[in-house]
Amino acid sequence: MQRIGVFVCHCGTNIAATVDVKAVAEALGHEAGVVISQDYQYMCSESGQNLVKNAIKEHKLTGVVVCSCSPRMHENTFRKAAASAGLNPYLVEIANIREQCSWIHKDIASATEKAIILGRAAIAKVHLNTPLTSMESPVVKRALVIGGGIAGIQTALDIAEAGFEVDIVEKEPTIGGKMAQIDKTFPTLDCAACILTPKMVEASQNEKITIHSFSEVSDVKGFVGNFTVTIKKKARYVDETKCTGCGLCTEKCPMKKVPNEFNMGLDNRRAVYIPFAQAVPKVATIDPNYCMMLKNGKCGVCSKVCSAGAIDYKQTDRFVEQKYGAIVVATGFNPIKLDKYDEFAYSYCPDVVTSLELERLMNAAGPNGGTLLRPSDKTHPHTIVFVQCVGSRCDDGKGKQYCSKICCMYTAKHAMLIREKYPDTEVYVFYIDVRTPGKNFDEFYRRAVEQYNVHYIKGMVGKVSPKADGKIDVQASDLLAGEQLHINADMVVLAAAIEPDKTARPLATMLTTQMDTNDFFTEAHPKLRPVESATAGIFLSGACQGPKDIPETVAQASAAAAKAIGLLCKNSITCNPCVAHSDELMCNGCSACEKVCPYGAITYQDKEFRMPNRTTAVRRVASVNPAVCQGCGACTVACPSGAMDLNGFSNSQIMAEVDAICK
Amino acid sequence: MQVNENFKPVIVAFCCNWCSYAGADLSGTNRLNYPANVKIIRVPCSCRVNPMFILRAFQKGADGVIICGCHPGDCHYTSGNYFTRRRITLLYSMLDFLGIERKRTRLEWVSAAEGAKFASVMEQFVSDVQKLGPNRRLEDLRCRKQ
Amino acid sequence: MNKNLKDWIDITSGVNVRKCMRCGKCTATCPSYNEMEYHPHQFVYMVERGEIEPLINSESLYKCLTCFVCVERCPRNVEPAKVVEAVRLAAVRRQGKNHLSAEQIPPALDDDMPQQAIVTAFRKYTK
Amino acid sequence: MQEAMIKRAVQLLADGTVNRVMGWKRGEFVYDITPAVFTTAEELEKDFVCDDFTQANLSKYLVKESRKEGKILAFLKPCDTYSFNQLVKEHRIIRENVYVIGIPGGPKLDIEKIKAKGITGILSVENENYTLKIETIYGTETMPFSEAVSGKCSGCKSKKHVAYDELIGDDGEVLDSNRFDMVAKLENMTSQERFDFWRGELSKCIRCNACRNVCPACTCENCVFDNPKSGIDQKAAADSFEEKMFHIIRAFHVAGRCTDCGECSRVCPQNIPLHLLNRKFIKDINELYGEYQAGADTTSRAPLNNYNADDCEPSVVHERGVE
Repeated sequence: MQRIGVFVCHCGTNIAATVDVKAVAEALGHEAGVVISQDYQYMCSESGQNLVKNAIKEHKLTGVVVCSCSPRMHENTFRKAAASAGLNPYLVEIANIREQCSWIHKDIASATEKAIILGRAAIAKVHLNTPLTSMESPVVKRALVIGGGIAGIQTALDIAEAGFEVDIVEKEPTIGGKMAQIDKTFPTLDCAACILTPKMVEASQNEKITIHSFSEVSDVKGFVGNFTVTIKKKARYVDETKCTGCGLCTEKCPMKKVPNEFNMGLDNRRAVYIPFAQAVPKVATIDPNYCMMLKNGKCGVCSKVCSAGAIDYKQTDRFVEQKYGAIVVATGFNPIKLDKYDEFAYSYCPDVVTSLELERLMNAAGPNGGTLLRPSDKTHPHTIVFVQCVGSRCDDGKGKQYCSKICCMYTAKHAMLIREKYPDTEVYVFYIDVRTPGKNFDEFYRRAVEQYNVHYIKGMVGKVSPKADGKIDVQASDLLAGEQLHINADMVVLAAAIEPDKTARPLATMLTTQMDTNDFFTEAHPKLRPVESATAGIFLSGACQGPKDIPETVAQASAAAAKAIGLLCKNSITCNPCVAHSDELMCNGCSACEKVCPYGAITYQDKEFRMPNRTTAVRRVASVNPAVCQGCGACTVACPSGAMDLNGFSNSQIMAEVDAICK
Repeated sequence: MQVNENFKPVIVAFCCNWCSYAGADLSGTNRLNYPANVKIIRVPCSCRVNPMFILRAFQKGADGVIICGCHPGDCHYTSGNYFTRRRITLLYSMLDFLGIERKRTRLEWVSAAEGAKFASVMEQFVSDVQKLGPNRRLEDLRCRKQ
Repeated sequence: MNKNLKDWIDITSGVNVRKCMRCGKCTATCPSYNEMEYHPHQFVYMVERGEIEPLINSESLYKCLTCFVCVERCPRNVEPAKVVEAVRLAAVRRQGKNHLSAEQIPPALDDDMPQQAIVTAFRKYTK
Repeated sequence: MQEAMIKRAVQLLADGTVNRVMGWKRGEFVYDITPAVFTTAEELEKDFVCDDFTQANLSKYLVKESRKEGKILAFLKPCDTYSFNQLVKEHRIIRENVYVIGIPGGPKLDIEKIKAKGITGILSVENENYTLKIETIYGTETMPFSEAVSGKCSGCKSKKHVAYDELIGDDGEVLDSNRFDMVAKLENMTSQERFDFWRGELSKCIRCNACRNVCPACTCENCVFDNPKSGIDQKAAADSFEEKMFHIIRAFHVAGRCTDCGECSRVCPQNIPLHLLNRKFIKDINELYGEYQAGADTTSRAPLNNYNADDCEPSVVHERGVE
């Protein structure tokens, strides 16, 4: 038999002025199961709470209903009070008779009547409340960072700084990502390598950080605080522990005609290669698509010249399994493919390049040693046209609908650098809008226009046609002058839209995190939780969440690190006990609940059940991971058999409230 | 149509804890009056509202049922209200198909900042139901107080 | 501004002119640019503003080759050529402004002209 | 057809591919058909039947049968394969344990429509060039085939098999059916007319649960209406609301999963057109969220377990048609 205590608060005159609290206490005292019904001036005060505590002890209460202000205000206060008196805190219910009654109604009779009904509903619910205990789930004190660009490096450094072990998984042979390919950074024009490579070295030397280069995540199991991740270490045919990075093999390899992806294919590398001089780890990698030894067993030069004996043609993919408490995704971006934009002649004219290719062309470590030359004939370009928004802000099915955000600024940077280094070169920038929100960004763009005399023209380039004399005819409109222009250019630079890395989509499936239609990871809340994914324990760093420049990426990387550190600092996580649970006897294993769960908290297992006549049957049933479930209840409605229910807001509890209100 | 002034409709409002319930609290904080017929049931998310609850309310004598949730895209649980929208659209369509008056059911998006909207939505909903009169088509006569 | 005419153009062309982000790519490669008073992007913008009369009265209407380069290139899928065609239709369908009368046809005939072209033209250019 | 099926079934039993066969057998009367499991060639030759009355959808029985030892052969009509697929998708049928032979579908006959002509004492029904020759104890009667076609076949949506291991006969196409006509007709009535229609129909309900028990989408281990924890468990219809609630909730639970096989209306002893409730949901889903045929595949997400950020608001319900 339930023994319920009802406590009606006056809240000074806030409630008592429009609700006859005495009458409410009197009426609720007659409800079934209620053994004590009291009113008091301020229930949330010390003495008010003591009233509740004493009543719990004295009357051996099995449930408490407090008629007071909104549960959003004092539910926790009364739960704590109950707990300190030895009553499970989840046996307390609040009837909101202030915000939703006394404050909005003027007529005492109807407000009192409503307060009584709200009290009845709370009593009806508390009859069905069950004691709930918060589960504790241990936290593995190690983080995984997926992606070793500037975002991943920064996150890893911050987490290591806080004293936690952290692993970086990078799919390329070296960490560094896109920033390593960039020449200079806006708006300060300092060299990217000069600020990035010290961080790369720091990461490699930090004993808390383990770098898995040339590796991929192949499987993720578990949940917040306790992920088990399988990392595939791809065969690089070089023993990482032996290779000293001397680079002799990369000079002697006879296979010279391999497009160098680090330089965007603008020059060649060998079949055995180190992507760039400051690579971390500085270890050679053999490209099995080109290596003669691996292809037909004839060559072996690298093995002969390697004094460390690091070359291992028999190496295979290895799998490493590791446990992590937190995972940070930092998979970054890529420029989109421009094969659908025939009008820009990108696919067949070598002098039409993307901005990232221009970075390499201008970089001192690039294919031309830093001298800007046309890729076709290695001559100095005198007229360069930049085209903005190539594939960004497109609604034509060929490009991306979003603004790629970084192009306006890097184009201003490119234009400025070219004008500074080669004052005889005319630079035209065709823009739709110039977007420069950011510290010192607009000043930077204005400098390009005012000091460096870059020709900014509002309008779009419609067609790029290479001519027989090697020049390029750029046909465009100047909307402000109302003219159709033809520019006789030497080079055209396309600001290609950026898109999330292709590895992100399968990764999101493994992590059960959500993505938007553009394959950017979705943050848990667009304003208030920008670096967390909706899946607990998974954080987002850098451009995998949306287009970002370097300062923003680093800021977000550190924010993600802070969130991960916050999680790793805990020995265990206290889970909200108001989570879903599945009644195995009712469950059909139909997977409807799994489909609507935003957190991937539901898994299935085959379980053996006793059937009539001493037989058994194996059935697939759902089970909810209480550490992952956030208690939204979407699954409870998707479940046709009613097997899925929600603690604290169960079907029967809500139904009882409905009945009490409609009675 | 004759409007019975003495008829006090019973209105059940399911409010999502994160948006609409907070919006209801805000309308209280701002002392924005709406009819006392509205009784709110707190749910963690609008997607917790099972069609069974709605039918149960009608069965037990409710004259109108309204569900309030976060605006699409603002769900605390990222996608709950999108499921709500489909489920409730289909359910309301079915109730309409069975000949239940359309204005007895409603779904509204009310954010935690929209106290005024909450009050005006309730005001309007109650007056719509008031005009319809008691729920005769969908009630369980046994449960009705005489 | 003639609201009805604008609505008519919107419906006939099937183009949502509000999708235009004013990049001018349509105008950039329009082969009739030099002959036109109003250029493709202006067509879109003027229809958006409801300034359709000047377009109807402009010779630009008949300079558009309907080559669809603007449609092909537009990043926003606005389809300027369809707007031009809709305005052209608006001009053609005006009462009392028939561009072709039955009497004009015999002198225009020559042996090479396909019968179908005459019928089509007559249908299209009369109300 | 029947001979070819028996022959193939006997073969598959003999070579050990399957150890049971799911089909139909005749009851006391020729039109009294019941689903049955056969284990031997003798049983098959004696009792197996496939004729104009073998309407029953066998898919649901495979939920239990596919969990037994060994593989079972099931003969599925095109409409049954949709239910089969849907159940495979929901992990209710273990696909590996079923050998599916697709057989041509109807139109099948509804004995009630023959009896409605005043024909009684039926001994046999033969289809001769779309004229039914009915032998009765009182003599021979005839009637056009088309007038006796079962309700579930008259709105046939597809003659295509969406799941099978082999076919007997040819595969057909998805049809352009008129199955939503009645729903549309109801939608165009006034609210009061609709209410009167449904009150008339649903008040006939005796809560025998036949619709639930035959429905291949209602395969819950325990129905929510039998679950005391659900808060709405009911024994029988005690008042006019409860059957309404039962049918609305049942339709809602199968919404997006119902393949429109028509079994619910076929088995209803009170002849309530229950399929209209399901078709209403299917029609709404098609119109509001894009065409969706449950069971057409085993991978797509059910429309109610899916969403689009720009889905319509529920107010569309209130804005369309007549009040």
